Amino acid sequence: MTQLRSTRGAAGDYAVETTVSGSRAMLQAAWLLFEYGATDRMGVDLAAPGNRPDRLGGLARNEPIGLPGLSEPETMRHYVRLSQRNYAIDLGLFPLGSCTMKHNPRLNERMARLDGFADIHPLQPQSTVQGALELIDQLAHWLTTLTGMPAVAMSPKAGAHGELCGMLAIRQALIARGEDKIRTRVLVPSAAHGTNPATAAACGFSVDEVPGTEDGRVDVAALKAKLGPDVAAVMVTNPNTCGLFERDVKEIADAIHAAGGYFYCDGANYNAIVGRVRPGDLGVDAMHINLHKTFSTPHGGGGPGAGPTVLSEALAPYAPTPFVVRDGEGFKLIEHVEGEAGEAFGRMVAFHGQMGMFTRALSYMMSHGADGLRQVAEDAVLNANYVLARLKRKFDAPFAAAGPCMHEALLSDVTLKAKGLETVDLAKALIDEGYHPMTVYFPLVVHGAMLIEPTETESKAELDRFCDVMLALAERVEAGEVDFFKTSPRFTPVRRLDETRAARQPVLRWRRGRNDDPARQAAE
Amino acid sequence: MTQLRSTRGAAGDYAVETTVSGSRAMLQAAWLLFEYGATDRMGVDLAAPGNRPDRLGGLARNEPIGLPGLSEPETMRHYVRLSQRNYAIDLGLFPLGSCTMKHNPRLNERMARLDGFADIHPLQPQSTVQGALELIDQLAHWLTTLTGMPAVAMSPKAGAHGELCGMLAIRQALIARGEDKIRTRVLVPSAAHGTNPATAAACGFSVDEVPGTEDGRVDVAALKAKLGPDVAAVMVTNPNTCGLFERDVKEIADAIHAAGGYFYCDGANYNAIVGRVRPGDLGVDAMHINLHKTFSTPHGGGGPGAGPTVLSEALAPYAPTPFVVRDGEGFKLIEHVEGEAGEAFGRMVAFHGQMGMFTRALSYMMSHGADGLRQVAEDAVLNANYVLARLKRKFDAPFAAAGPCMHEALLSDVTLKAKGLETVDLAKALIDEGYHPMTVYFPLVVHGAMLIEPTETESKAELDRFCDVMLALAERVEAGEVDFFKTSPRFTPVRRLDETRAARQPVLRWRRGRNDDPARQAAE
Amino acid sequence: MRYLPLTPEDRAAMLAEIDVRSIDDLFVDVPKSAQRAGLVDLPLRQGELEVERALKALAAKNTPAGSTAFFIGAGAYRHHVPATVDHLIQRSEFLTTYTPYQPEIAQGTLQALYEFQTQVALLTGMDVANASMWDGSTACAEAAMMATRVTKRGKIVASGGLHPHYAEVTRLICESNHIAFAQRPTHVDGEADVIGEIDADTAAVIVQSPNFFGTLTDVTNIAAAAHAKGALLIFVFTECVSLGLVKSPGEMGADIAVGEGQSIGNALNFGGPYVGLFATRDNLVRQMPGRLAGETVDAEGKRGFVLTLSTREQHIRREKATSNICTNSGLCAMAWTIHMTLLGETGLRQLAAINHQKAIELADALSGVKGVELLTPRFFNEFAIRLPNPAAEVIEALLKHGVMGGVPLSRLKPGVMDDVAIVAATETNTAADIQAFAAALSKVLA
Amino acid sequence: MRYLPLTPEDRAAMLAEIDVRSIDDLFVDVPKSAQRAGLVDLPLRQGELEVERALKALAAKNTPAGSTAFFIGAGAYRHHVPATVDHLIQRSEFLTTYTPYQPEIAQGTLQALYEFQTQVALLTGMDVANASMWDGSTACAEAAMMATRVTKRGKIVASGGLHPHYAEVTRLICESNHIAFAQRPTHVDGEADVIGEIDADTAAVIVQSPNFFGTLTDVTNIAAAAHAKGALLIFVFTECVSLGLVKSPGEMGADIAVGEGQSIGNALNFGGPYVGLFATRDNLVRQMPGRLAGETVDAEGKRGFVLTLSTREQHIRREKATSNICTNSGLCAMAWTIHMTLLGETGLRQLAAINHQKAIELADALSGVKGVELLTPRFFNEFAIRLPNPAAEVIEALLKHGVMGGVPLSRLKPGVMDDVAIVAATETNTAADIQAFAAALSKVLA
Ligand SMILES: Cc1ncc(COP(=O)(O)O)c(C=O)c1O
Ligand SMILES: Cc1ncc(COP(=O)(O)O)c(C=O)c1O
Repeated sequence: MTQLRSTRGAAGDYAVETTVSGSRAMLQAAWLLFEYGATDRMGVDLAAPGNRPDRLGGLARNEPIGLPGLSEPETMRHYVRLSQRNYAIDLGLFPLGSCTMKHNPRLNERMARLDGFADIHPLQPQSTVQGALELIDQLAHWLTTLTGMPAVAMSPKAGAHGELCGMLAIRQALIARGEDKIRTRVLVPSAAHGTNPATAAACGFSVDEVPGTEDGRVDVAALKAKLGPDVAAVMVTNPNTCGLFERDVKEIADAIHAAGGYFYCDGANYNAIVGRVRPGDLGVDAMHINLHKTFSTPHGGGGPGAGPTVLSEALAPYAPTPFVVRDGEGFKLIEHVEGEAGEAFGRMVAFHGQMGMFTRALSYMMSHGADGLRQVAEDAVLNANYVLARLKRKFDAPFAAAGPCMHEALLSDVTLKAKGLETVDLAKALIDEGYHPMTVYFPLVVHGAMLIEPTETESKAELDRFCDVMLALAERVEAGEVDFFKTSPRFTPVRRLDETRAARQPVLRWRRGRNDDPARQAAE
Repeated sequence: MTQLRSTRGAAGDYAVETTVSGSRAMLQAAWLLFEYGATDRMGVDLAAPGNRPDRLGGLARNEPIGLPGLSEPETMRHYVRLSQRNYAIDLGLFPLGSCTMKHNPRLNERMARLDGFADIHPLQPQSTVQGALELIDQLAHWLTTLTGMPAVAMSPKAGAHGELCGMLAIRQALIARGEDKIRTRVLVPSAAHGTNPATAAACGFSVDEVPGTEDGRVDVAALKAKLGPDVAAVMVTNPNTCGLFERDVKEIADAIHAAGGYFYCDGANYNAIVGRVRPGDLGVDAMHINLHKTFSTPHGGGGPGAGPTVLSEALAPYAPTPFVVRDGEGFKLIEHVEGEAGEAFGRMVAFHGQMGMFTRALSYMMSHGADGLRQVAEDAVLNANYVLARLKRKFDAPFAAAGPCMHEALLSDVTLKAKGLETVDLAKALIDEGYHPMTVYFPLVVHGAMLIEPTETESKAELDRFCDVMLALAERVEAGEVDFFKTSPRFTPVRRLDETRAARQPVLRWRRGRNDDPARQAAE
Repeated sequence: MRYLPLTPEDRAAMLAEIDVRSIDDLFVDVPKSAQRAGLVDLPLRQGELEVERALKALAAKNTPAGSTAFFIGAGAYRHHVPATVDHLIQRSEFLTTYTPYQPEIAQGTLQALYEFQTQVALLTGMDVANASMWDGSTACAEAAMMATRVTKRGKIVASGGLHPHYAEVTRLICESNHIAFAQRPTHVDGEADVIGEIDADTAAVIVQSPNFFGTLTDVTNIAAAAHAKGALLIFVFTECVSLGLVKSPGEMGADIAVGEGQSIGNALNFGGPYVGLFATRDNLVRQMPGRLAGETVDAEGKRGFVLTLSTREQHIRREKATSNICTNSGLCAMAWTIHMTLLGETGLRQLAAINHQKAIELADALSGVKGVELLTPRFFNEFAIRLPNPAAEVIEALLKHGVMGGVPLSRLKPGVMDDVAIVAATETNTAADIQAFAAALSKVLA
Repeated sequence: MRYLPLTPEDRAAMLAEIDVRSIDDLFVDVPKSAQRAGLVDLPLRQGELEVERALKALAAKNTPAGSTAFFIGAGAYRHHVPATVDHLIQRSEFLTTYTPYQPEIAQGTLQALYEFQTQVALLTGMDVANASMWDGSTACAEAAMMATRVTKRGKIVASGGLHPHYAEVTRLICESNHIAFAQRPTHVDGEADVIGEIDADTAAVIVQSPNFFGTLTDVTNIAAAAHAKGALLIFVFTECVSLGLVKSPGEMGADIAVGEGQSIGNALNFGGPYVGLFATRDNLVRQMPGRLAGETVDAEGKRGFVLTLSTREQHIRREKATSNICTNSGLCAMAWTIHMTLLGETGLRQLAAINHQKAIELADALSGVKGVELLTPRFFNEFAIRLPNPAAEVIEALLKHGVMGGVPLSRLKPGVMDDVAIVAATETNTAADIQAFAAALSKVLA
């Protein structure tokens, strides 16, 4: 029954009325599929199967599976309701630093769904997919031209997979030089994204951390000191994860090359320089490009992405299979290490990579053109610097004196700590203001880091509103409104979630009876 | 600046915190386009026009237009934000009686967007649109077979346009009989939908209202008493707007025919009987079919729909142009009154009707088939009776004793009035519970009518939740919680809106300076 | 069946609750003789895969405009609609909602309509616009009826350049209401021709610009002549993109401006659904047909929008309503307003300029073909040409060259100027398309 | 440019606020020599219309599977995906959001992932599944690496029926990590062959069912043999629809079940993006790669979902992480879970039955062609055939008859069994397709 209650003890004293239905106007109750679906319900109509005797050789499934189904209308509602519990770029600013949440044009979605791209099988005869191969070739041309690199491996499935591609190419080059057993150490700055050390380790290298300087850059002296005959490569992100351009990038490149190693550049932040600066001019040997960052393919709640990896002359011969080559008037896909791909380090993935993302990315690139892409970089950098200029008045911006930032602005939690607050508290208050928080607690080198990447697809008006909110919240921090922050967010479908409990007592799937809705259990 | 305030005086005492941004977590602030768009901004890139001297003959526009534009990302956000301020079938139950808000399958959307249907011009040579003509012919076949009527006019754009089609066919038949100057009166029951009298009037007939009986049906005796040589037609809705089947439909048909008039049946509620009862067996001369009701084409926030109109032998010759005929192996579109369409009453619309809706409707019909469509009617009726059975315990159901209802259940405001409440108050409380209200104050023959049409695409569980909510609200009515109801809704993006003010001081468009956001004005 | 959630057990339980034995008991009020025991004679249900296969086969029997060099207009125009538009109108919250009768949970539709109304008013240079009509032709007929209500007069005069379908539709409605409908003879450039027909019983003159032959007309003098006799001027357009480049009806003195909005935001769709635009002056608003969104405030003083002035409408005023329209073209209007927002004034002007330039390019190319005469003196993106052979035959012959080269006038007005074709160009036509058309025409006429 | 909201005035005002003179001042940290004054040598920006035209022209150079009689599988399968699926994954709130790092405004994604994980666990008969991997092949490689962590052993044994690409990918990762990778010789029906290779250093055996040749294998004994030696059993599948009809890996004793999820919810897309499924037993969860959604409560005690156990992941554990994966296949997983919800158990079983029946029909039809030998003894919807001529030539010749008749084994394993083709059937194949294939094959082999 309906009841007036004030349950928000922990969350401040906000009188709240519950509803009978559990919904609140347009915010619909969302049960788990398993709580109302049934194994004999479905949202499809299928033709009757034939009835020839089976050829399963006695392997027919006898036990129930337990998969619930819903009718089509119920399925639609289930997911539409869920969707409304998500924030999205299409709703508002999503300034996740390093993640590059920019506008995702729907033209790209339309193009990727053309039958000629979506309804072709990766193993169709090559004569029937010449347009697809041409598209891959065109995209490769854009990527190599923009980066000034001679080659690109197209098959990596994401940024981290691109890192793997680069590092495996390096390993293969070392094998060719007979140095793979010797050169086993990879230098990774302390500010690096987690995928860098993880990738180096994932292909068998040991990781050696390089400290940063006071001004948020790689400590070149320390890096040089670590160089030696056992070093395979350095992995440097540029622009780096503090949002700064590594001024000494060429010096780093020269040093690692002189020491016989290779320069892997993490290109996750390439969007800051696209069209203006070519990594090929900076001594880079390998760099992945997150098509889902710089080139606007949608993040989809976590993926898919694509991580084509550009390679220097030194590494190009070792590019993995498959790859596309021109073949007279047409195109050919080389799929095996033997023959034309003789030195390739192997295959990273089944089939040929993220075609669906290629189409979207090329559509985006063609839309922007050489001029538009340069503007992308400039506007991204301008937007970040504008936010930094406005926010550094009230927040600690540890590297603001170290030169302009690139596409993202970095703040620390100094002003918050002083009042007994943490970065997470500010983040949750931002949520109530209608903003997705910035990236928090990354990079690790800055305490309580807040990394703000507005991207070029935000208007000045939107940035001003965001800054106004940030500054207003800063005033509340100054005023010491600890309770306000600690009880945020309050306008969300759920309040602050207990992440510790989730990790301590992991419940990773639904099981009948074992984990019904606690609120429901209480009510019963 | 941020402020804690309690503004909800009129709405009860709910402490509310405002935000700096005007957004509240995922509920984003939504300004008017005109408040932030600019005439020199745009979300398109267009090629440079040529520069030949114009041929406008001095008619070039000199004055500014004043149309604001937005970039593509801003446009996306503008409308995504607006969309989240709408309730929809895809979110929850939408039991608008008479409106038939059923599930809208996305297959239909996909089919309507096939290039072969969406990218064809109505005036292409007929040899290039044979598939479209065939589709129209197929749809016509389904409609005539289902209704048991010999002919169907496909071009009407909506239900009301179909009514116009039927009434114009009747007029034409009267002209052919030389009686058009004599037969000028049309009988319309008092419970009829507004479009019925409006349509009769819109084609020059006078309207004579027929009273209803105590049990929610047409008063056949009264109707008969009104028949006479000046009567052109009766317009009877069946199932009627009280959700009941007109038991005496054949008697009515016989009577009007005997009196020399025609029987127009409003088929808006055809979904209750599709596949089970054929209007052709009931003596109907003309009946429109709302494809956007019975056959699931989406309502789109008000339209578009389509109103194909089936016609009896008596009226078929007068069907309007254009129409499709078989022509050897192919199909031919007859577009002119002369020749093969000799007796046609004329043309109702440019081109050939709502092709986009035809594709969707046929897709729906083929999906259901003869068996599925009959089940549609049965489940729709079952769902409505179930709701009626549960709700009549706590609400006044004026015609519950008059036999089963068909696809919709009708309640009155008797129990509300007794406590100083009105139908609108219950409706607004339902909104807070996550439901779209039923149709209210229609039909006019029931005081404070609440017409509930669940449709067949609702599950029993959903109906039970809805009934639980209705019954719980009924308890609050009984408890006399007037303030609770009068201050509903409270969980919506805006609170109860002042409709009287809107009509008294109409502001029908934005004008700079003249009607900025009152809240903003106050704030400044 | 995938759209029906009830299970057999549900149905049994529900029948029990209702206290009947079978579903048949719920249909007892249907006369026995009309109860059908079996299924109607139509195919049984099919899965998505099968339905999609069948409908794709039908679609494949049509020739999409985009697969040819395409130059047909005559009331419906092939423009590029940005992907954003179709994406947005497919959002559940716009697609699967109803007329915004419960404004607290329909602010999305209502605000969008309010913005739409404002955009239409701005574009036409009028004071106020409604929330859409079925299409341009029915909007035209509604305008005529509105004029008779406003003036209480009994005659409508239409120009010979009015789109033939619009004229037929308007004539039908007028004559059914005992309103005289006088149309001037077909004329490529004769909108002003209506002036002579205006008399003391004339409620309105209907003129079109660009007219059916693509001819642009300054209607200022026609409006003055109408006003002088107490009649209204109804201005019709079928190509709303033209208003980005040419003088607005409001500027030229129109009292009601109506037209087809399909060009913005909406695909060709073989003729529908389209969206009728309807705008007028402030003082006439209470005689206007159709829905209107208006601004108001909520219980807390916050701005909000509602449907308003509904006492004009059928559901309140019944037989005295200004129109019988109920379901309109909501989602097409939504597409229109989204596309217009993407364009903005600058974009619209540029789009219009491209269209005009393409048409000039086409006119020049076709005029260069031996035997072809350009008839339209001033045009936007469409014009009439005179051919040495019957136009229908020429158009048919062009098909074989992959060219859809316009519409023969005879298709819409049989028996009049058989040798005339109406030809349109838009931003979707490439220079190659235009060359292909001219080359094919040369061959066909050779 | 349509995606860039800043105006020249905005830019000027912003530069002023930042207190620099020009945009170049913001790039001062870039070495002079690497600063490019001009534009790179690529085309300039284009409108939607132009981009769409160019990309459609490219698409038109491909032959869509659906335009032929189509029988290619071998790791990617052409199934019908309900329109609802694609509609839902295009919703802004799913499409344009990020990894759910802020759970209070990402409950949509999180709940859907939690449901996805549960569905994958149910389907595979395992305890727990992660929130997706890049695809089946990388999931396979990750499983191998996980097994080495769990067992602290240095060798992986793979069957000869493992998809050749999966084997290549897994071998590469293993060998880069100094893990021995021993694959048994190619064999149509030899999964059990791995047993002899298991030794005290074997971390896991990798078996596939249906394997690359479509052969179904009861792996119960293989699992027992592995477990007896302290090794894990990794079960691989490339056609997840098969699990609707055949025994689950969990039932047969698998420790890790990995595979490709593309068949459910996802189009062919020329190979990607797809979705890797990864499931294991409860006790191994802390060695599992990839994201995990888990249940918890909010500050008011209400149920909610979060990403959890992230100490396994690269952003916390860095070089000690269980995997380097970050961006995964979120939206493909969403498509998978939506499609699976539409199917439910009954629908999945029926879909699987249809697939199996179509494959039997195809096998019978092809076996009837002179010179064709069916090699696969037990199959789901795919099998191998031996042809009298090199398979690549036959497949090429079939093309001319409008038939895409499978994949020659030589394309994936050059030099081995040149005369073998892998052929698949799904619910999308009609009886007519099957007849067309058989007829064309007869002609080609005649
Ligand atoms: C700096 C950096 N490097 C690498 C990655 C990994 O890219 P992906 O998520 O595409 O694997 C990211 C992604 O967030 C990143 O921000
Ligand atoms: C009973 C009835 N008749 C006629 C109509 C008019 O149909 P339309 O809105 O399609 O014009 C309606 C629509 O609500 C209706 O309910």
